[in-house]
Amino acid sequence: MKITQLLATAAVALGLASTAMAQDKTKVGFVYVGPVGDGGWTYEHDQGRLAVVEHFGDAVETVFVENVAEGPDSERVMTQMALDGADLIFTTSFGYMDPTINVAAKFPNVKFEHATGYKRADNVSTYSARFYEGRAVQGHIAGKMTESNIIGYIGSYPIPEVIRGINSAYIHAKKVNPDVEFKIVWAYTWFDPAKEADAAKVLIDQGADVVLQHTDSTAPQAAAQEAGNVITFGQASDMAEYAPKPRVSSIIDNWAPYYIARTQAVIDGTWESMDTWDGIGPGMVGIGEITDAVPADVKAEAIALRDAIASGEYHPFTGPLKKQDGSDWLAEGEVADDGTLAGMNFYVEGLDGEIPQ
Amino acid sequence: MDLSAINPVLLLAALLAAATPILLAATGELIAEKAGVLNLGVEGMMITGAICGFATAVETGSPLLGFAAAAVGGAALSLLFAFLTQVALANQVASGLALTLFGLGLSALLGQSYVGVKPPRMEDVNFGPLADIPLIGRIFFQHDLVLYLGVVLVASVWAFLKYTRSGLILKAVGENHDAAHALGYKVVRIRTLAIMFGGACAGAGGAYISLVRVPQWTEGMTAGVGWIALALVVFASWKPWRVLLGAYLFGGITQLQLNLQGAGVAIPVEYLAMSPYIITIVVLVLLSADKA
Amino acid sequence: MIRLVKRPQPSAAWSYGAPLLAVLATILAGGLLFFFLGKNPGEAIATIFWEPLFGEFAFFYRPQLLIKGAPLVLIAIGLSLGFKAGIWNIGAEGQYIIGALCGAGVALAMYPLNVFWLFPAMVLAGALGGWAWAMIPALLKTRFGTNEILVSLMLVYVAEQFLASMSLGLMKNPEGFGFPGSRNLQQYPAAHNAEIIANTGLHWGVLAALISVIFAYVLLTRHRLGFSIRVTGDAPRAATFSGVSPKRLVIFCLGTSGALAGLAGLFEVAGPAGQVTIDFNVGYGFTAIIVAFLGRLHPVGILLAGGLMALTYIGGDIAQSQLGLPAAAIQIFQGMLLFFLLAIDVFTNYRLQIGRQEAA
Amino acid sequence: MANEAPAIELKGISKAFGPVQANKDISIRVMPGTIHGIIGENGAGKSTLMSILYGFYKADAGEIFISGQKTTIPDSQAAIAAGIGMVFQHFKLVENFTVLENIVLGAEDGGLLRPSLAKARKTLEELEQEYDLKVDPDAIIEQIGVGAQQRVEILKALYRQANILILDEPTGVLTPAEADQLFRILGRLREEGKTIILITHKLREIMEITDTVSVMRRGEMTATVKTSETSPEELAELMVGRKVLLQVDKTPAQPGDVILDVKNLRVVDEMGVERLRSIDLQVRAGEILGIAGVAGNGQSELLEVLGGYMDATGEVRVNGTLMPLTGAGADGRSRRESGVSHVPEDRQREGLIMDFAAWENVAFGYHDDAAYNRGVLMDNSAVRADTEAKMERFDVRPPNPALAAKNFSGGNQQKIVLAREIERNPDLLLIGQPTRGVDIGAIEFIHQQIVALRDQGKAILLVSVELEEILSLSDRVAVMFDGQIMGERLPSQTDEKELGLLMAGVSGEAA
Repeated sequence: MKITQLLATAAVALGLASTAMAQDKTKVGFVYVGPVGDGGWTYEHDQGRLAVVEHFGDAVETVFVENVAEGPDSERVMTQMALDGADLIFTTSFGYMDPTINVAAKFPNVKFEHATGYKRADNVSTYSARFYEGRAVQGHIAGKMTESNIIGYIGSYPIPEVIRGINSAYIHAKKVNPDVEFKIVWAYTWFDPAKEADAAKVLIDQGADVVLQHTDSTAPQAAAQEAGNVITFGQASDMAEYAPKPRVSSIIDNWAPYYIARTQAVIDGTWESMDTWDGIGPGMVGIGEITDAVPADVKAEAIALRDAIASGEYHPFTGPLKKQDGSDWLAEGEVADDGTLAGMNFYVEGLDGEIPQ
Repeated sequence: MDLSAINPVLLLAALLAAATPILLAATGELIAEKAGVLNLGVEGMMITGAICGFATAVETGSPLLGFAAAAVGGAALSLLFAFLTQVALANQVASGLALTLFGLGLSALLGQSYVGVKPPRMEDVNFGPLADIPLIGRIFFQHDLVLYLGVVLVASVWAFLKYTRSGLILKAVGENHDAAHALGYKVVRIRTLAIMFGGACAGAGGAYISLVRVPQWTEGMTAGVGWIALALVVFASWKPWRVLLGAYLFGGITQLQLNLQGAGVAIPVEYLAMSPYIITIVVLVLLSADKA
Repeated sequence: MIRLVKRPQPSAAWSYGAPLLAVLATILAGGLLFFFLGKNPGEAIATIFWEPLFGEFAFFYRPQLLIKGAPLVLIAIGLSLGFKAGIWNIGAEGQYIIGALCGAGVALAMYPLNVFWLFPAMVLAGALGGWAWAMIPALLKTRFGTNEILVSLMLVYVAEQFLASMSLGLMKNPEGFGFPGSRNLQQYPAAHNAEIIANTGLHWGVLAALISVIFAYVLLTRHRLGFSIRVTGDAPRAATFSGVSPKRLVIFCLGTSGALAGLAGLFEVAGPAGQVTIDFNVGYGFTAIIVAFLGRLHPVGILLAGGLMALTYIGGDIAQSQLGLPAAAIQIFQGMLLFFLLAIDVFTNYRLQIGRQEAA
Repeated sequence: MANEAPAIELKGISKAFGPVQANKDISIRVMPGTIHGIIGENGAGKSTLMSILYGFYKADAGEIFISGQKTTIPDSQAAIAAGIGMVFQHFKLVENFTVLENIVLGAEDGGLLRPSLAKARKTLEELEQEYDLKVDPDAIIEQIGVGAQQRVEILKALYRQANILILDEPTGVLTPAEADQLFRILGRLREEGKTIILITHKLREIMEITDTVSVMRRGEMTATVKTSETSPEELAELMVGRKVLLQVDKTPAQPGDVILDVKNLRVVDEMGVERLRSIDLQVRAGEILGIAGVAGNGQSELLEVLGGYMDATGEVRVNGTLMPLTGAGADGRSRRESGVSHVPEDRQREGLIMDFAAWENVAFGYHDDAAYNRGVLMDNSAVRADTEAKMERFDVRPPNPALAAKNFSGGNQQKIVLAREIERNPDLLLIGQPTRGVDIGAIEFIHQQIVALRDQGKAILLVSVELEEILSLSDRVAVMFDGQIMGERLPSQTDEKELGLLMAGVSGEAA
């Protein structure tokens, strides 16, 4: 680092220190990629923020900026929050990864929490949720309930997280229903209600009576409701407005416990950089209420599966499992390691089609 | 790969619905462009219509009232454009872009309390026995009222331009506003009306997304449909029936793409998604080459 | 009866005063909006306009103004040349994307080779990419007479799809765990468009923007080609008389604006943004059209307009986080600013005549 | 019928465009069933006055009475309602509509098109019968000739039951035969009790057809007289304020080598219409060849081809060098480099850039010139200095190089163009309508400059629709009709009558 850069960094850090000390409140910043009104991803993060407000009351001040483009805009917004005296900043999109690392380097005293990324630093933690655990429960219910044996799956982008979810759901559907077939449609968007609705309708038209989605809007729920005899699962948020049917259960991003815990850690001075990948157990992934549209026995099995996963008794990726090309992946009883899961770029045996490149 | 999974009847039925928002917006823009105005603010007017329609439908419980409100909202926003370009004589391109920016912001602000709300359902028109005709019934007779109104709108615009005196006047204003002015026509007033008609249609198109296609309200939910509508007008070479055809083609590309994916066909999605624009450019070149 | 009367000469006072008046009107209307949203209007306005320039952390925001404003100015300067000559390139957004893809493509192909000529080669590739993308509407126009507004606009959406395809496919970071997006060029020293002086925000793109302003100013006031451009815009028939070839001008103007947009994309992808991602483009190409008009197609005006636009972006984000103003309110505020500028501009060329007794 | 109310009465009409007072306190009375001529030079304010009457412009002051009723005409609709129809110099027709559609347009009559089209067709047939106005109702406007287009304009007004018909320079685009036909039609209209206002700057027309005539000069109405009680000489004097100097002082030409040699020149426009058919002509050093003809018979095209900005086939040699007529080298700049200067017909659209300063206009077209550039940049101060010098030599007033072209009077504008082109010392000067819209003092000066250039041994090709100008300036006169040269005459051995026949397409031999 050049000497000028060092000096400037020091100046920035000093500027921060003086403001930070002037306040006794702990300030927590949130950077959102979408509008808080998206009803999905950003909405749930904002729910987490509101939980922090609720929990700490006057002891904590939260600020947020929505609709922040990934790239330089996000870097600026993070810096600005740090300058304004934020002690802890949650950056809630994968694309914020490098900007978060950049800004964190300039503000060693500010703690950063980056969602879904894989780069850390002394003052940057990463956190993500094991949504695939929830997908296992969904897969189970779906496999049991489908009559056409065709399950539709709306993917966003062909990235490891989504592929993981598809594999997890498929493994557990197949387990209870050997005839099940997955139809996967990539929407190439996280959030485009019209397109998601189209995708759901297409899947339904092609015979799917269960639609799983890895996109964030409720449009597929609405499409399923319109079609009638189709069930769906809420994604990111509970989407309870579509319960009891078509939405029979959901995976809920529940960031509140994590946000509260991390804020508490900053207040206590115990915050450390770590990589959190929590699932159902710690409550980061919630399984939304399984409605009565699901037969009682299936519901009971699903709850048992959920609890087994939550307690750590069962891992959704437990061998024997083969990859799509027939090669061995996990031996009998072997459990997938997090590294493989994090970079998962293959389908398991039995799934049709290719992952688009 | 299993192409038999694609049900052509359902594909066609879905296509009619998918085409309706573009169809409505493009038909409105066609009238504006026939009057000699290029309004690049279609996206802004659509999203404003989407929230006006949604909010009204939720508050009144009537989707049809929602559509009316959407048309009013879109037209009201387009008045801003009309004022800028017709009265203040500002540049059309800049004004249109500003309109889109403003519309996106305005709709987001108006829609804050409507996130996650379910709108009243838009019922299908009851065609009685017609709906039960095999194939035809499912494709043509199981849709909501606005979808049919969209087709009626195209027919009306066609008839308006071809058979009515006002249509002739509108075309005259677009072709040679000097001549129209000499005949005592209020060029500014006629163009303003055309712009407002465009705004109303775009608004209704937006509401079709928020009330029928999706149906829910989310910020930015029109997701670029307005720009496709602009392309469509050009693609249709400013002819109403070709707008209808083009809307099915453009709307159909997404439908087909998703259907092929569902059937397990590996397709380059991005290249299919760019095809409407490339086709439009090709049409434009053919049209110009024809003229030259 | 109120009516507009064309001024014999554009009013000099108005041409300087109109932007100020528009800003004032926006402040009033925006203040009202903020008031209805339950915010203190004075505080909100001050946060947007004052804070980035003179607030406590101005040392940080001022460089950010350069970073945010530079691509706007660079693109708008290119567009203004064409606009002056009546050549409408609406597709700078697409040229920006293609420029970024070409420039980043060179770097990614060479990775991890650290050679001094890599960055210059990227600059060249970026400019060429934007230029080539703009040549499509240019050649179609000169060859077939195709409307360049529509073609360049359509090509934006084609470019966006290319971008998605590249981020998910060819340019995807092989070490990125399958996530979309390319390697980060900020971590590739030979390819990084770093700040020339640290913490000033001054990267090569800012320098390029400033150079482009000077270049455009000299071109328009002191060069034969600039003369031809102005002639063509003001009097197309006279231009043919003077021997200006309209086709050559179309090629030059679209090419230049494309190349500058491509450069802006390259500087952005190699510097502040760092990587090719699906959402790499954030609308600079469209905003630059507005900047070009706000700046009255004058190079210095564009520089100021670009700064003003950047100010509302940065101030808007500050107002969001400090005052909890919704992003939508900021967007409306920007929209109003544009409307007022466009509307008030009319008084440069026209004056109001009120209540005079009419004959006939 | 002495106590009958006038069809039109204007009282104290004034109108200003910025600093230019286009109409100053104008009053006029026109009785029903008469043809009233308004005559004046270009720019005298005739068209402005009529545009006010037609609701196109609003007067700053004054009153309008129609048939004795005080009327306000805020827009054209009001004018039409008051029974006024106007045929503009540049027709206001929608080019790609049919004749019938153009006629129906604006005549409010029900919502649907088809019944009104049917009705219009019937009415049209009656009108055609009644006034001998032949035109095919289903033809597309852009495919019919200008004469027919003008008849459509008249029919349009009649269809709207206009009682008052204003015609603005109606014969400018017509052949003499077509003009005669027009006058017959106007005579019929008068017999039917219509009131007609004829705006023109051609004395012949005034004398031939009008009952009364008003003369306008510089925005003012200088006189209104009965046509039968005046003479062309008197009107001309009223128009220009003093006796016209028709005779230009010049010595006989001393023609030298052939500078311009044109053989078999042809132009076909986009519509496939032949604009120039096999033109052959020569201009020698030290002589002025005048091209006479009614506007629209190919003179403009001839100038544009020679000036280098219209494609053509055939042979054009300048100083013996073959000029390319299409593709590379067929442009204004290349032509200028070959020693051809050009003062275009349309000064305001081609010769000058109205918003540019005078010095920029002097550089215009020559902005690549080495003297105006230093290195890669233009040497603006050199251009300014040169402009100042030129302005002084050509007596441009005000002599301010920084003033925008639009702020100069027509004459001074033309002097700037002339200064720019003449001082290039060309071998060949192309000059179109050199004195259109130019005040009388400047006309003399411009004519002197042209003659002086000839006396320096330069070749000059002069195009003008003013026969008097052609006759007084030219050493030889060629007459164009329908894209052809009908014949060549020496000014001393011909007269306006003979030339008029040639201009009407009657070839010299036959006459």
